[in-house]
Amino acid sequence: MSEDFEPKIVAFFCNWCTYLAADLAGTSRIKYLPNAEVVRVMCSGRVDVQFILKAFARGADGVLIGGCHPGDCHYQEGNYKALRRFRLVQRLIEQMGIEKERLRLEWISAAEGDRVRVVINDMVETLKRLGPLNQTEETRARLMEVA
Amino acid sequence: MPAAYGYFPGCSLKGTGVAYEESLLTLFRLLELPLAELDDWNCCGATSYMSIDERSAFQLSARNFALAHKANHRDLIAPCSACYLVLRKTQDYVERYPQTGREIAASMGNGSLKVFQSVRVRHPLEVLYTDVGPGEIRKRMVRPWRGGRVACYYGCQMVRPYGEADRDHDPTRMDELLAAVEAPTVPFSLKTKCCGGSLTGTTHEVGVRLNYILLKEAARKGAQAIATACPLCQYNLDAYQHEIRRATGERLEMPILYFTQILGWALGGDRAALGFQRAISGRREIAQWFPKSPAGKRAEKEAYV
Amino acid sequence: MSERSAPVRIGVYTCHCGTNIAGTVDVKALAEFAATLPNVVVSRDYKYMCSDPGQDLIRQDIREHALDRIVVASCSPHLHEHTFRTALKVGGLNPYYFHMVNIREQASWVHENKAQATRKARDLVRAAVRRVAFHQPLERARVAIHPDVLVVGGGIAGIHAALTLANAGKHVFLVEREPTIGGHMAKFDKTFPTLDCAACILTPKMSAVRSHPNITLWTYAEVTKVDGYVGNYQVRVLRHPRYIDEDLCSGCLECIESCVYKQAKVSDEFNMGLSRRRPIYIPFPQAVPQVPVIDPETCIQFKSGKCKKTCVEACGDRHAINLAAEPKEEQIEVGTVILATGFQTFDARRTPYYGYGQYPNVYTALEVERLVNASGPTGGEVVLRDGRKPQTVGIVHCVGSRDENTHRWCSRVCCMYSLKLAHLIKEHTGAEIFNFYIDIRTPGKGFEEFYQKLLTEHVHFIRGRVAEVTDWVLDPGEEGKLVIRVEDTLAGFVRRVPVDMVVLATGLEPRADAADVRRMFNISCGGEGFFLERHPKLAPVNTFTDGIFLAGCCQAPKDIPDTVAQAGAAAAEAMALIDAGYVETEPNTAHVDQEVCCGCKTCNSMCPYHAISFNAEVRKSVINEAVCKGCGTCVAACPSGAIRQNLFEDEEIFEEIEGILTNV
Amino acid sequence: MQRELKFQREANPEWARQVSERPGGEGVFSCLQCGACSGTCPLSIYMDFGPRRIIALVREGFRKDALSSQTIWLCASCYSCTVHCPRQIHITDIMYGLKREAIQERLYPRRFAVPILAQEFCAMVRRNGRSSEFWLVLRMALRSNPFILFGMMRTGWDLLRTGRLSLRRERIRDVSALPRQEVA
Repeated sequence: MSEDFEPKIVAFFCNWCTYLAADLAGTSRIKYLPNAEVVRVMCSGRVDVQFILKAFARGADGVLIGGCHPGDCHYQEGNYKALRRFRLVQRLIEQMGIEKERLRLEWISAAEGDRVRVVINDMVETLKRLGPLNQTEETRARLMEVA
Repeated sequence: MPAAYGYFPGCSLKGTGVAYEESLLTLFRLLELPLAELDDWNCCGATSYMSIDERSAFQLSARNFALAHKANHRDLIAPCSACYLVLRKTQDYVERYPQTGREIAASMGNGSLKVFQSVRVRHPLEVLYTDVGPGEIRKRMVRPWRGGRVACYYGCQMVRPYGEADRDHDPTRMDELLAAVEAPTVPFSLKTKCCGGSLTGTTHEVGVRLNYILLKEAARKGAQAIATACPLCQYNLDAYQHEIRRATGERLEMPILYFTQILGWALGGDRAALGFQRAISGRREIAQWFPKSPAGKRAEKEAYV
Repeated sequence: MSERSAPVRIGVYTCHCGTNIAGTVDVKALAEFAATLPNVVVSRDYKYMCSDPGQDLIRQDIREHALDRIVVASCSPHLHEHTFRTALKVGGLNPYYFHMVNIREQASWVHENKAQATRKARDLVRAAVRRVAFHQPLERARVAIHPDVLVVGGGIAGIHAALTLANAGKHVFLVEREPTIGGHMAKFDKTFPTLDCAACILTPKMSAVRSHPNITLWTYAEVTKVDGYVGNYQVRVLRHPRYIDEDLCSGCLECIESCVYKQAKVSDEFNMGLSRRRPIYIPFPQAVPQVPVIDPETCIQFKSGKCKKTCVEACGDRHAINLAAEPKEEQIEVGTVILATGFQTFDARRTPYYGYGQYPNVYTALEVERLVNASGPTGGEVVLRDGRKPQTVGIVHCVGSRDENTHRWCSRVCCMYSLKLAHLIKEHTGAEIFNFYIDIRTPGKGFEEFYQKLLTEHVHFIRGRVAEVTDWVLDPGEEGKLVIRVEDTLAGFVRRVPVDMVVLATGLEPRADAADVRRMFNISCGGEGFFLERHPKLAPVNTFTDGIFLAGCCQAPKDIPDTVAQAGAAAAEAMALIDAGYVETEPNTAHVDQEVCCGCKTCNSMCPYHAISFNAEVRKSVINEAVCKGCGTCVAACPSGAIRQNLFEDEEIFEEIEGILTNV
Repeated sequence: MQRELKFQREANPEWARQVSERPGGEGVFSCLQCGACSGTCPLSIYMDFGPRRIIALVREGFRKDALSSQTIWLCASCYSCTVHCPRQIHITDIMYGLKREAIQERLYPRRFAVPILAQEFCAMVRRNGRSSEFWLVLRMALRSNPFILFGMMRTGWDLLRTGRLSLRRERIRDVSALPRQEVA
């Protein structure tokens, strides 16, 4: 594995828990790796299958979804829908030859600033081990067409 | 027949703490719990070693883990609180500090860390309390208690951070087990205070002073004996009573027993087989509380070196 | 893709936030980079974008450069999105032609390497610029606010909030779990630092609540269900039967006197078990309402059905006692809610080395509050359980506070109440008093002066966290006493202080059921379990759920002055909503494109608010946008892509993804 | 007369950092100096500093003072401080680290029996894989202060007559498996 490989993570954080946790990490000046970039959605339930596939197709090495803990969803049960969808997509990408570790779902509450550090750093480490996601043209094409 | 418990005696149980080993083996035999001594075990790398060379200390206990793993023991019983703590501390460090873990693994040749997770290091007190339980002990009791009131002294290391033998600030399991065999116990505020460990050998006065305090308070609470669960505690409390009398003029003599001796006796164990004759202090009380059987007399002679 | 005619004209504004951002992100470079992005007409960087001059920049540029999209790269949208949207509005642009990039909380503050932080900021700005081009003009919908308010919890916080609102002419439902209002404050004798008597300042407010025409007071009641949203909450309240009708009861209390239990046997909750009460009782003489309550656990009639029912006789033809009373459910409509559910004190049994529960003469501070209280179990006599007057008393600070093994936070009030108790105990008994502290914290009006006063009263202050409270004797003088072993860290040696009485200054912790309450009202808790405020400085009484406000110790430990201040603030926030008459809701709702919908009904089950219905004639689903909360779950679920969510359109998010991933 | 004034040049903050980075050393900087450790320590009353002040010395980087202290050698490692510490600082483990360093730097108090016992114990176990109490005590006494043997005679006899003092040299079969490398 090339040492200087810096994985790129697209992170979908829900507005009420995980995005706030990321803000809290900031106000607490917790330091973590800069490889993840956040797309804010109102609820992890909004994260569309297409978003994930699009991200991979466009060359993301990993996709991280952050939502409220089970039972804590600001919209009551959006995070459960997210969980169901997540399991589905994991299987889908595996069939396309993408390691399922590249897609990760985490429950991070507004209070868990440090959890953001732990999760992102850990995911970066995992991705560095897996190496860059160089899908074949054909996978990319398939991704694009589903996305 | 349940799978045998691995048994890690540690150096003391082959020397000053031999009565602990004798009573432990007898008790487990009476409870029909198979106990298999770890073959060619080595020193746990206890306190003194830790303070010279931590890595080697860990390597020492690593070897023991490897042996236990080879003998595929799920549980490894370490009666000496110091061994118990050091073995568990090694596991904890392997868990919490990957770097240390890697070093230890590397030093072990084959270098698999699995051996650390596979074995559960346990203290006899906790084994007897959770695997057997006061209820079962009571059921098997054959001898009524004829002795005096007992102060349960847990000592320090077995209830400290790396251990799970009992609650760290107010352990009660020994009291509960003794209550099961109707041995009356007294509340003992010093039950987790340190006996000074090896200090009695090095900074003698200090070490002895600690034990004086323990004995005095036990006596003040009306105890006529102290029950211990660690060879060092037993030794320190037992071996210096004459000296304490000389130094303070106070008569604080009392038998210092292993809780395994008390339980073993209640379950019908033989006096000699429980190592009662190895007591230094309170021999008179011991003679009264745990009377000799004719058979015992002979056995005892042989037991002497 | 959304249809666009003329290319958009975007202005990008990078904020330095002093050095908060500029310190780690190369803002100049970032601004220059932004200028090179497609459709960007203006790109500037400025010290403080949120300041007036900062906002003016945007407004001018909108005018001078005919900008129609704005991107601001600064702090978290949770902090200033509203600020900048307003700036657009004032500048004559639809406020939703705006997107905010968070390069402070999520870049400059969390990364150290300037190059990397700047690279990340660049990606995020690129993403925003691509996204904002697709933004549509949106209008905020208006929701009417129901004028009534629910206040949960009848401690000093709830009482003050309720009265403030009621006096302003709002109708308040005040729900209290206990049979009386008053909360913890009712148990105190005096209050620090002024030593004015708690009852004297609290009980008038309590009776004011009872008699106020605008307050519906439900004691011995609990909120069991909450539905709806800001302006329109439907709340269900369960009222436990007290078996005595509040309207018929005259408060003569003769029923209590006549109870067949001649002397009280039941441990008295209000006095922390330091006294006994009868099965029919009133928590304390000034309780509000002045109506007894029967505790079925201990009442003979309820246990055996074989009681002479002397209480019923005593009540006579008032017929206030109804032993057949059933729990009652109330359903109410309110527009806003104030949570004032308070705290509980730390359970001293969790620190066994302090001997609580083991040695009878180890007390918690709250127990001692009752002992020094003139209306307490001993009539204000500070005596030990065996009736002796203590000659020496040790007060142990920080029990269950500032301790990783229990609670890591400082409970804020213990230092002061310990000083207060020290003073009161000395006053009552003349005992010699030792305070054992780690740090004395007296940051409040008149607090430090009070500390001074105590020092001159010759109360001992020993700096050291007590190691143990024990009964083992090392010195003849310790016989029969409790010994406090501590390192006097200032004198530099270990001390053994024998005392007759130990007072544990137990800390404040969230109520055991805080998590359930939080779920019921759909708000968040902080790591320690107290309810989470929207912003620690700028929105201390708001929550992340509009229309739900916090007051008192349910948000964090605080003393009475702070609690009352916060309660007032919460009341004011509620009033601001009520008097506005309506709230504007975020327009990020979802809608079904009728052309595209295939009528598969997948979405119908998705919506937790039942906002989606199926129109059978046209065989298509429709969303009631008034009910939609804008989570977007249905959007993601729609197989035919017929559902769209304002502000989170698929294209917008696709563009964001593309922007982030350009040149990887 | 001993100088009580400390100059900042005597402090070694770098060392403080190193200690905090050792396993078990994390947390030294979160110390409140509350004294719970010294308060609960059964031996602090005999120590020159006590655990609290040792942590203070470590934090401020007063290396020599900490390493040459008696305190670290009087620690019987009962871990009472560790379980009482409100910051969950592994004080006992830090003490171990300091002991090891003191040995390496030869800063430990001379003729003080504790470090000597430790060294002898260590050497014996390196050789045999087990310790034999009798021989251990003997060597320790000879190296520190032979006269203490007289004091020990009574106890020795008691142990002997109760069969608790074996003169055998315990040794494991597979000594090759024992850690070799000597301390730096």
